[in-house]
Amino acid sequence: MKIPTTASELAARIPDGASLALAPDYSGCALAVVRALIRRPARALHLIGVPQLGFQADLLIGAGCVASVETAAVSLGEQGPAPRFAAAVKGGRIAIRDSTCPVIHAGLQAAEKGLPFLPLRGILGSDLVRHRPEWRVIDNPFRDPSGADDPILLVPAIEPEVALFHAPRADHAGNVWIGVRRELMTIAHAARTTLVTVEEIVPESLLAEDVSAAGTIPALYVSAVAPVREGAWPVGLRGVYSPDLEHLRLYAELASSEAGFERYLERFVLQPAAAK
Amino acid sequence: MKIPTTASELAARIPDGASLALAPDYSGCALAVVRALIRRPARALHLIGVPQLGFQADLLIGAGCVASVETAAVSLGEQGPAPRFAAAVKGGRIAIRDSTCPVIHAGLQAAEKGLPFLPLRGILGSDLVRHRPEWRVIDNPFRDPSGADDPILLVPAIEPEVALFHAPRADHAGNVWIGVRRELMTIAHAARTTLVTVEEIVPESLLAEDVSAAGTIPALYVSAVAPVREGAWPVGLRGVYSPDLEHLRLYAELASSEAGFERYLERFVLQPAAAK
Amino acid sequence: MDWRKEELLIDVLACMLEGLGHVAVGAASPIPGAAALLARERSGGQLRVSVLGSERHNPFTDGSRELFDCAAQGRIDAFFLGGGQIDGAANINLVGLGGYPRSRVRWPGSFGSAYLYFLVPRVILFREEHSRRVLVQRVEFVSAPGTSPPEVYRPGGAYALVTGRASFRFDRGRARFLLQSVHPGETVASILEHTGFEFDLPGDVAETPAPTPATLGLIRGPVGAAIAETYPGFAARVLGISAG
Amino acid sequence: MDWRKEELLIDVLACMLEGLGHVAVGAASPIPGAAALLARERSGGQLRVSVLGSERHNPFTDGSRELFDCAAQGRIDAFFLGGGQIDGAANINLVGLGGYPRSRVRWPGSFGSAYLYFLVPRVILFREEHSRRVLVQRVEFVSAPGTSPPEVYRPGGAYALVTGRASFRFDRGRARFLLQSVHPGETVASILEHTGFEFDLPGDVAETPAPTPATLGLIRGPVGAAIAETYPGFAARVLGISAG
Repeated sequence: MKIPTTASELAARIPDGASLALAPDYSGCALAVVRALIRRPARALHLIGVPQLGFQADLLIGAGCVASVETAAVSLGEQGPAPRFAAAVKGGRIAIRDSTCPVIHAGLQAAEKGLPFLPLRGILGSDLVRHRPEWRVIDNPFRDPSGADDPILLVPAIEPEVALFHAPRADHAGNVWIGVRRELMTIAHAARTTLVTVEEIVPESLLAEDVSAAGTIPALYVSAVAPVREGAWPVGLRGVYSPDLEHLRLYAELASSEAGFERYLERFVLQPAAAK
Repeated sequence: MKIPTTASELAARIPDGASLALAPDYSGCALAVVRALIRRPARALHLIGVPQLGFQADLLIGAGCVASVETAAVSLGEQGPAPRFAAAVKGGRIAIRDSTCPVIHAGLQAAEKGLPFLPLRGILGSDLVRHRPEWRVIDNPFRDPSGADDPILLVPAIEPEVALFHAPRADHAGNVWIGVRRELMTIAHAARTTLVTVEEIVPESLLAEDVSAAGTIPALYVSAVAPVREGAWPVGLRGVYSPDLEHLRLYAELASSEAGFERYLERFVLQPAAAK
Repeated sequence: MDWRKEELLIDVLACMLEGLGHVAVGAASPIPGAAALLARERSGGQLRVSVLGSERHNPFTDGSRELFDCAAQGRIDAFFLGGGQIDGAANINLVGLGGYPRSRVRWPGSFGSAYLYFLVPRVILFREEHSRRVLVQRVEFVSAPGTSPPEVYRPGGAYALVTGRASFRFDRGRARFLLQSVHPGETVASILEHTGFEFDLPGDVAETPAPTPATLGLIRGPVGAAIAETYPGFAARVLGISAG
Repeated sequence: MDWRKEELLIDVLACMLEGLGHVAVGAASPIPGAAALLARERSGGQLRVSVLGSERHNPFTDGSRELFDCAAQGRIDAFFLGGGQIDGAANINLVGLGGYPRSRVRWPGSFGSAYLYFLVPRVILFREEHSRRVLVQRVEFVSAPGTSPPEVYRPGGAYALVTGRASFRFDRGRARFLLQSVHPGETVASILEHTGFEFDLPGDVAETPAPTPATLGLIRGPVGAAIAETYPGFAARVLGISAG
């Protein structure tokens, strides 16, 4: 593993057409890499929301980088619905594979365990099941054989080709501290390639003491790490800095139209010096 | 939740006949409670190894507290095989439900997810499967229908009535820090009642900062906490104190005979003042 | 004492949490969040409240799957769900309108609704807008069904529907709502006018009681201070409280 | 240069790890542990070694299930298994002798063998005692089977068997061991005498080469220092090294 590398080099490791697991705004978003993908421009990405998506997905979708989205939701949270996502669905420009949070968690855990599927309670009778023919319903093999039927959903493993996220810190060996954002550990386990930006690279090993090790993804699962200060701007990084609400409001406003979104891209993405 | 309580009060919350999830020697063993169970004496416990068992199980089995053991192994590690376990199996005094580590992890994760079962790769063809009629083999519903059969094992949920372990610290709200010993979090999620002894109760909330929260079981899953200094003696507590190898060697020597084990009990368990 | 509509709704929702052990509230839900915190105040701290958008009031340490596992373990007694559309059988639509998958109007998506609706015993549907646009005869997309056939494992389900105009209880056996009370300023006629689905009417429909001064004191005091951390905009706009 | 039997075995096992990316070693396995660390030294640090009993050399942070998940993800290239009994089809018995479940001789149990044997590509069987008591015609209890029918998902399996007397390679297609080399002091005849199962003999059986002075320097130097943390007794007794 090459440490440190740069956001651009991480972007270069995400091929067009890749399936890309991304976290919601509250978790860890590697936005410097996302902007580099847009500048390339990346094409035909398959986004996987873990379990939902926010700002970064709307940006990638609006910029035409995305072919499909598998997610429990796409939303800008307090800033309202995700305008480029809604427009792309309406225009038929992306394929949407609607899911629900626990199905995505179960699919990723199946991949983490090298399993073809996991079972899951609930969900039966939702139209999600009608539109996802790859989900199966079986009769629970463990039900009392003299009792009533007990239908249960099985969902297939979700194996992202690439997991991409931002975290507070890594060490020189490539161990990455994610604290309580444990879904990032799950995708690092489940994905073939895991690319991470961090606020800083610290000198001491994060595995040396259990206090830090408890929140650390071992380097074993990490393909490359790039230090990027404020790398989650503008959505913020839990415990480190807050979302830039003014910027996110500006985004929501501009992105409500195609032309406004183009102005946003021009000003904040395509001119990298202006990105912050 | 009553905090703090005592080891004896925790033992009183484990009824005779309960299924009791216990960790191996390297994880977190609440030995003060185990000794209190022997003094009571507890009877007909069903031990669940997470995923295997060591000193504390041999002690409970030797003392006649145990009706059955579901585990991947019982061993004293560097001190050799578990003599009272082997003698109890040979004498037909306990029922042994042999398992393998990942089946126990899967069973506990099924309980954690409120599921009747989880699938698992491997294991087929092991005699374990022959002796566990409650395990099922199905044809993978996600295999290519035009391809060959793909048998896969399903194992039922393991829902312990009680999880019992020792950890470095808790706070006054009942949050418990377990660091990287994450199997303790899984059993706290899976069990109906979770009883914990800790080295100390700290004044600040363990959830206040992500650095400590990352290794913390929330109080939501914790039924009672008792502070017990050196509560994992003699098997040790990772990062806090080492195993008392001299004592463990003495145990292995004495426990190799019924009479020697009785002498051990008399000296180190039944006289609580002598316990250390 | 003057009160705002939001304060009434916080009070109504909080009353539905009385005596429970643990309520979880999703992100971007300031009124349910405030209701949960009000119920906790009233319980003397006995009610455990997990606010998902919060760094301070969210106890989970096992990643975003923990909420769902926790619900499946039976450790969450109540949860709130909304809906772009809600129908008379308590089906909810969080996906969109005008065809699927190429929806003319696309909403964020189903989030965890299709799971939590099955596993949390007391799911309270909350939508401030009460109109024939939202409360429809039949949702266009079922993100999560209001009821299930008897063979489907479902310890949870809808308990009530609270809107800006009224409160309904849900009868799971009959798969129908029963009007429980109309908020001050509304009448049975106005509810019928603005509701797109059929529902049952009791002999006598009460008016939702206005929040008492004691309740308003809690909402504007400790509840507001706690909610300001997660929903600073809401606390400032509605309760006149700025984050500490 | 003088060498001990344990040093020869460490060398033999280490050679089987050449070119791999990640080897995991179970608790209470000092010789395989030392072999993995020797292979890491030789690889210039390219080989990742996870020693499960170790606080320092165990990188896992997701609890004791992580080893198994990691293997299922295809991230572990080699693992060591032992056996109270090992038979000629590479079946292993870690459970006991003389009936089941009420065994006359009861061993600890199967640990993770029934899983890792299926999922780790290169499983090396290691047992120092080479006798007809251990290497049997047919194990009494199959903790983990040596081979599986073609329809069973099994990316992993047995690669070799190393004992205190010899090294065998395992042919998965034929489900038989092939004698690879006899350790110094042994002959084909002595191996046949002490082995309870049939195995294949190559035309010419080599003698296991003794460890070179360079290898012994590594074992007694950096490897010994590292292994002393996890297996202090072994390091002191065999390598004359005390924990730092």
